[in-house]
Amino acid sequence: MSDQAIRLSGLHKAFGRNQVLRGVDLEIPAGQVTVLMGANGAGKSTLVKILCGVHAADSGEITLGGAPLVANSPSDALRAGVVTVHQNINDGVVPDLDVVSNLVLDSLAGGGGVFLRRGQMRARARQIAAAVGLEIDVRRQVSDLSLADRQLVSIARAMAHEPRLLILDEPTSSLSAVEADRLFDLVEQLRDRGVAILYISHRMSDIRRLADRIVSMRDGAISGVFEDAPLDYSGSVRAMLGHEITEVDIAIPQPGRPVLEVRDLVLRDGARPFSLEARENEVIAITGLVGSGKSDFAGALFGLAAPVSGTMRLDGGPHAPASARAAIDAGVFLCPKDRLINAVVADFDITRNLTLPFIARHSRLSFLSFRSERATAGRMIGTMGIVCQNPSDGILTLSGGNQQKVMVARWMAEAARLLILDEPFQGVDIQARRDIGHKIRETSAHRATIVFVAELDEALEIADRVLVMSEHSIVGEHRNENIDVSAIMAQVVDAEPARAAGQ
Amino acid sequence: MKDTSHLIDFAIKYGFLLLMAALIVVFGLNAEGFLSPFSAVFILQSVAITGILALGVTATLVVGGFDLSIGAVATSALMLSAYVMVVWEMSAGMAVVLCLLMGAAVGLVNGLLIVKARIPDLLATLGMMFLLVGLQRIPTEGRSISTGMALPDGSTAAGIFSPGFLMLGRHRLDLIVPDLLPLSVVFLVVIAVLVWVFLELTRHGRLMYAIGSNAQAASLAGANVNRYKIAAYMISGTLASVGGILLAARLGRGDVASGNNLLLDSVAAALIGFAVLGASKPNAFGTAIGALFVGILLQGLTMMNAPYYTQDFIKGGVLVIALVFTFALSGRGGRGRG
Amino acid sequence: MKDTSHLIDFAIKYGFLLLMAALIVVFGLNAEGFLSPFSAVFILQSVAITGILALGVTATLVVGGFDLSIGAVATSALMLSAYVMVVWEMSAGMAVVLCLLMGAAVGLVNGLLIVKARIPDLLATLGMMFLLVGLQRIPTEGRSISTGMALPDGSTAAGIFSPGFLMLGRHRLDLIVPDLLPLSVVFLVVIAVLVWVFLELTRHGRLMYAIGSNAQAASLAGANVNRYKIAAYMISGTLASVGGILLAARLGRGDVASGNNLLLDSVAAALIGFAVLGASKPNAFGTAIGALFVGILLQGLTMMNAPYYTQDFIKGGVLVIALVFTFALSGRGGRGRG
Amino acid sequence: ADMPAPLDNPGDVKVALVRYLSTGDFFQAYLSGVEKQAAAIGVDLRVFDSRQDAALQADMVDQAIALGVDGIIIQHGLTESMQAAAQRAVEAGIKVVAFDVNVENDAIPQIEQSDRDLARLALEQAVEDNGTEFTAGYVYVPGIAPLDRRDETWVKVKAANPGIKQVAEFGTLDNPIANSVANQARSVLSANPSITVMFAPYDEFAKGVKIAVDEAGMTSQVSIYSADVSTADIAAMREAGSAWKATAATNPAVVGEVSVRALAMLLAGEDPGHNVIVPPTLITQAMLNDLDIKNMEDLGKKAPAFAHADVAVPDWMPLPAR
Ligand SMILES: Nc1ncnc2c1ncn2[C@@H]1O[C@H](COP(=O)(O)OP(=O)(O)OP(=O)(O)O)[C@@H](O)[C@H]1O
Ligand SMILES: Nc1ncnc2c1ncn2[C@@H]1O[C@H](COP(=O)(O)OP(=O)(O)OP(=O)(O)O)[C@@H](O)[C@H]1O
Ligand SMILES: [Mg+2]
Ligand SMILES: [Mg+2]
Repeated sequence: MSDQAIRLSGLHKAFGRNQVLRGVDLEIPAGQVTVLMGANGAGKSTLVKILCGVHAADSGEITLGGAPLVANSPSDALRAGVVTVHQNINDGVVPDLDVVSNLVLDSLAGGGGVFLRRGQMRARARQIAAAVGLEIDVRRQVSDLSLADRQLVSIARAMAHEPRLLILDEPTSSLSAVEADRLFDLVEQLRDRGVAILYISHRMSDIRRLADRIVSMRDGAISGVFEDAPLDYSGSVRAMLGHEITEVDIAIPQPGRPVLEVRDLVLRDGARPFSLEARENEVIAITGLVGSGKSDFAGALFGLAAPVSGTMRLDGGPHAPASARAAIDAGVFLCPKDRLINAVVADFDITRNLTLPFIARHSRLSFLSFRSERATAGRMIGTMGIVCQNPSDGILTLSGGNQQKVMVARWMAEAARLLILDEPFQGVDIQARRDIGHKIRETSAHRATIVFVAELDEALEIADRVLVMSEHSIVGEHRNENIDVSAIMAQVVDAEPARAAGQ
Repeated sequence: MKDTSHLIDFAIKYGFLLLMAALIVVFGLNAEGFLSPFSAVFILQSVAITGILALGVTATLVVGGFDLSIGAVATSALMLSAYVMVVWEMSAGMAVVLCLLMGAAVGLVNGLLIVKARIPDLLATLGMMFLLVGLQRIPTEGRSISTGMALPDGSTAAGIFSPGFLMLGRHRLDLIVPDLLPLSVVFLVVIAVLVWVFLELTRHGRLMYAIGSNAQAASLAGANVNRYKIAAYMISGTLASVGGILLAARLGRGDVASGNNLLLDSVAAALIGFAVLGASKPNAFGTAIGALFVGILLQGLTMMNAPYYTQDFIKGGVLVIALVFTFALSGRGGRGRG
Repeated sequence: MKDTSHLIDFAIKYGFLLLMAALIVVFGLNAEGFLSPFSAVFILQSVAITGILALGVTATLVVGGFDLSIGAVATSALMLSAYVMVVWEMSAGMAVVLCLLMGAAVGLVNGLLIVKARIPDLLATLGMMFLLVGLQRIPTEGRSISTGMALPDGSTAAGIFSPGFLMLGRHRLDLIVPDLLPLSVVFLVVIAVLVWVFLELTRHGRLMYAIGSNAQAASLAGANVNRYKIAAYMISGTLASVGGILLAARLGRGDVASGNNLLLDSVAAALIGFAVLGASKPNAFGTAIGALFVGILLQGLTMMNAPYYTQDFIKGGVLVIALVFTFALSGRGGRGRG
Repeated sequence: ADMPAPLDNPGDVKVALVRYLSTGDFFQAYLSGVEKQAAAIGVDLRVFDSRQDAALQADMVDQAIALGVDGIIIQHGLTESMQAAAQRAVEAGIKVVAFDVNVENDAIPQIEQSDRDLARLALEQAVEDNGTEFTAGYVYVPGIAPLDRRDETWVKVKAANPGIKQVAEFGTLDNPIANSVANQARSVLSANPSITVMFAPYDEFAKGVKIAVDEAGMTSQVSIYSADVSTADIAAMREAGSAWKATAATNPAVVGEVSVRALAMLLAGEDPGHNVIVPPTLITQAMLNDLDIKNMEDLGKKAPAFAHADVAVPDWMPLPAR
């Protein structure tokens, strides 16, 4: 193996009484993609944060090409050539600055000169953006960008850095297939130039596509290394979970009464009207590219923005909620995507995050019943399998995947008529995804359920029916039985050239 | 290892209260009469008005806002109540009602400026502050209001501060000793308890904290963010007007020069509250303790004959040290922005 | 449809400047002498000190902080420079150097309290404010400092404000008309340009904006967040001490004064700056315009014989209207918090 | 030793000074006068500073009562808030004097520096220097008791002299006052270049006006008349060609001494009279120059009327060393 390799040995790290890393020994060779797998809370992001100088390890050492790598701060790490794309997308971009500044932020911070050279910066930024296929006006404020574009901005910056070690912590969590594909090409180019790459993902499709070797992690220690071709994917999953993965077996039940009827809905000017029906005991997945209008549709159902035209009916009556509150009162719940922006209340503990939307249920005459809150929290932590020390722990002390489970649990705590989940699996490990999916299907008898996912795999795991959304309209419908994946993919991607031309 | 971390936890949680206890002991030993019930009541009374204002500030801090106009609202209420009784010759009840309405209305306007016109909170309430500071002086052309004052039209004002109104600020209830407990202290305690109950024990308070932490998330969870934000500013405005009414009742005069330090002192109390019990966030109990702390410090120093400028110095010094203690140890900056 | 949106864009961008132009026209028509070059210079001179302080505040706002201690730093510099020259009988140069060092040191301590002890900015600088307000009065026991004053030890202070020092606040350069341009205006302009260049054109400024927007992301991209934050507070402290030096040179004595109004006025200027050119964020150009705006308003109103309380009222009213205009139209709240 | 009881044992006599205003030279000098006279008698002095918080000031009187003091000096404040507190003190058998605040109580001697006299002296000088016809600017902030009293005199003088034309009235208490008033005064001067007299009956105002007059280059045209004095004011008045022509003042330290002496007389069972008036002195630029007065100490030495007030001085009263 090349002596450019990065070696970690005996890394320990604890947060208070929570021993997160318990002696990690790991090698990341140059010119290969090392995939790190691990369940939510296994300690992957913590490991990454130690490598890139955010946290200090309690003990253990890291060497790069044989010499010790001491990164006391992110800038040290960057100087040593360790470049990271963090799991939390908002850790990667500065919203109040333009895309140009964001793309060259690390070189601004790295020093050199006092005055900005704007023309040069802009040219460089365009080049960096083009490399990852980011087709936006680089003078726009990042705060105006969608989350996917923000993620691309932080990826683009990292890619441009000529790293020795590139760490990607769930970089595709907000990307759909097209963007992800472009990312994979780039990762491969860098690998071929001899960069060591540490890739963290919960998506098997990413892993299958990229992995040269797989390292599994469990409970803060390495539980398996797989580097012989062909890679033993199921072995790696077993090593990471400690047991076999539960297989999903979708048995499509008999749908009940119609709950939601959508007629000739137009989500934005110029979009084709579409209709849709969702019934009790039915789980519908809607898939499509990022920006195809999934969130807009969810928003229309949840009262965040009125559709341009068309009617929505809920249980036979008209459904035109004027606000989120109105929608919730009508029994329409939305678990939004991008939890850190849209869902997580950082100052609250797990319990308070869980009970937020239905706090009225836990209060009498406006007075809170802490006991009732605790009971609900305890129940949901159990049913959703949330890994935590204590229900009164701060939400941010949870790993990303467990935070996501809390956010889904929040909306499963009460009975809905229509449950809408927008990207409910963002950052969730395979087993947890299965668990959440199972839970959603198991409880779906007395409501209609719509799940928005960009990943087709996820749609197939959970849905009775898969709808394809494109250009703010439904363009295809498939019953989840002997489904023709390539046909769906065609419908998903087909619209792309048209969309690009339209813009 | 574990012991130090326990110790630090303890220090974070109780450090501030211990510091306060230590202060009381030091003053008790050095300043004769400091430990009498009278002295305790004096301290409470001296912080009653700032304390009430600080509780209002706390409500706006909870929703992630800030109200710079409270001092001006309080002095406006002071002037308004005097004007209503002395110039318009109306009753005390009318004066109180109009002041409370004024405070709530100012809060409403602040809230609308912030949520509807989307003006940053500091900016909107700063503008409101200047506006009120000017407005409250226009009817009397900058003069104080007292019975017998000459009015711009040449007549003299015949109304008086009714005894019932003055009682609000001056009456003392019997408690153990006769004539011990001033009504204003009762108001402070009642309001502090009400605000505490509201913020900690009701769902409205819970939602306000959620809004302060992540307004977007709260909104998507069904909270009416705008309404709660406006409510917070209305609470703040109303409590500030209560403070102004008490001030008027104590002064017995619409004095334009009073109330200069109300804003800074009440902001200080609310911010010190962050450090109490390691809360690292705005909270009613902390605010009340913060106000009390400043009161104890000033009372003790006064009784030890410290000149006024050393009082400022020591107030600042103790504040900084207490804060270093709490925040540096807790290792997290709380909400960062006030 | 497009036309209205263009119009709105235009209003957001130039509305504030247009309002200022309108004010100038109104005052020019109504107040004789308002449009003379002297009047213009007067306005500049009257805002020089608050303007310089406001530029310091801007630096801290850029990194997402806030400095409540600037008023106290300015009055401390005022007292210190007087003390150095009058009591210690040192030179003007020494006075200036010591004041600048004091300002920078206070900024350093503020910065350390905020980044190392993790005390929320409002809280840390509020404590520092109280500390300085007391401290600056201790050496003279609360008295102003002037030549011939009696010292606590019974002697009289023999030092003087040297002419060189007084020139800083009083000398006028010839510009078209002889004796037109006061040095303090030159300082204001130079400092405004320097701060603008620093914030807009250098990579340090850009990183400071990045830190203010998302300190975590900036840190992960390799920026030394703590160092930049401390630097911002040091800039603020130093500029506040420059303001204090100019104040001392203008007054020619070490006046005991609270810096509260300096603080409020400079914060107002910095916040008004948000509305200039639709920036919706702290910026040096906006701050300078904001200071100028307040100066023009007050100069015009005073020239029209408006009493001081109507000036506050109008200042508040215009501020609120200008802000509604800018922020409501722009449809986004900028950085939300100050 | 030969003082009447209870002052024959002065160390056991506790006296409280309860202040409304404390920031600034006047108040600091007043305090030093109180301290000196109290030290000369030997009583135990406690100072309560309410920092312009009238409500707190009333509390502090109660606090002094609770402390069991023998005498209280109330320094400034609002009639409305102090009246009841002062009455409570009297009822508790405590001797009370009040400086510059009318507590409407027959048992309480009022120490006064007579603001009306201050204004009258300064304005008489203005009329003497400028005749009865001039264009005037006036600095005034209503709502501040001493300024309101000085204003009454100004209104009377204007009424008596229709030739006095007031073209501008301005004023602010924004801190630092001199700086803010300077800004206003300059605007006023450029709007009203015909002004020849500025009446600024508070030395901080006068200081600001002087800065503005100098900056506007109108030093030789405008004359400033004010009230109050300090070492720095003396220096400003004596600058070559200074526009600040005269000020009328009582020596705040003397007022402080008189306050303590009046209280001591009360304690000894003597009657200082209900109104104890400390007469003001007119201080003109010419006088300062002629006598070469550089600071307050010089002023006291060379203008004896300023240094002492033979008010409330019974035979047994020890005086501070001079
Ligand atoms: N700042 C922190 N304070 C306290 N505990 C933390 C902190 N950061 C992480 N942890 C804890 O460390 C453990 C590992 O978290 P980490 O984020 O490394 O998991 P992960 O493997 O990245 O999971 P995921 O797949 O969900 O992102 C979790 O139990 C988490 O609660
Ligand atoms: N604030 C914004 N400003 C400008 N464009 C935006 C903004 N928000 C979204 N967009 C763009 O509008 C388009 C539609 O967004 P929408 O949220 O409906 O897509 P989506 O299909 O829900 O995306 P996802 O797959 O991520 O859920 C996208 O191209 C997105 O980039
Ligand atoms: Mg992670
Ligand atoms: Mg979307």
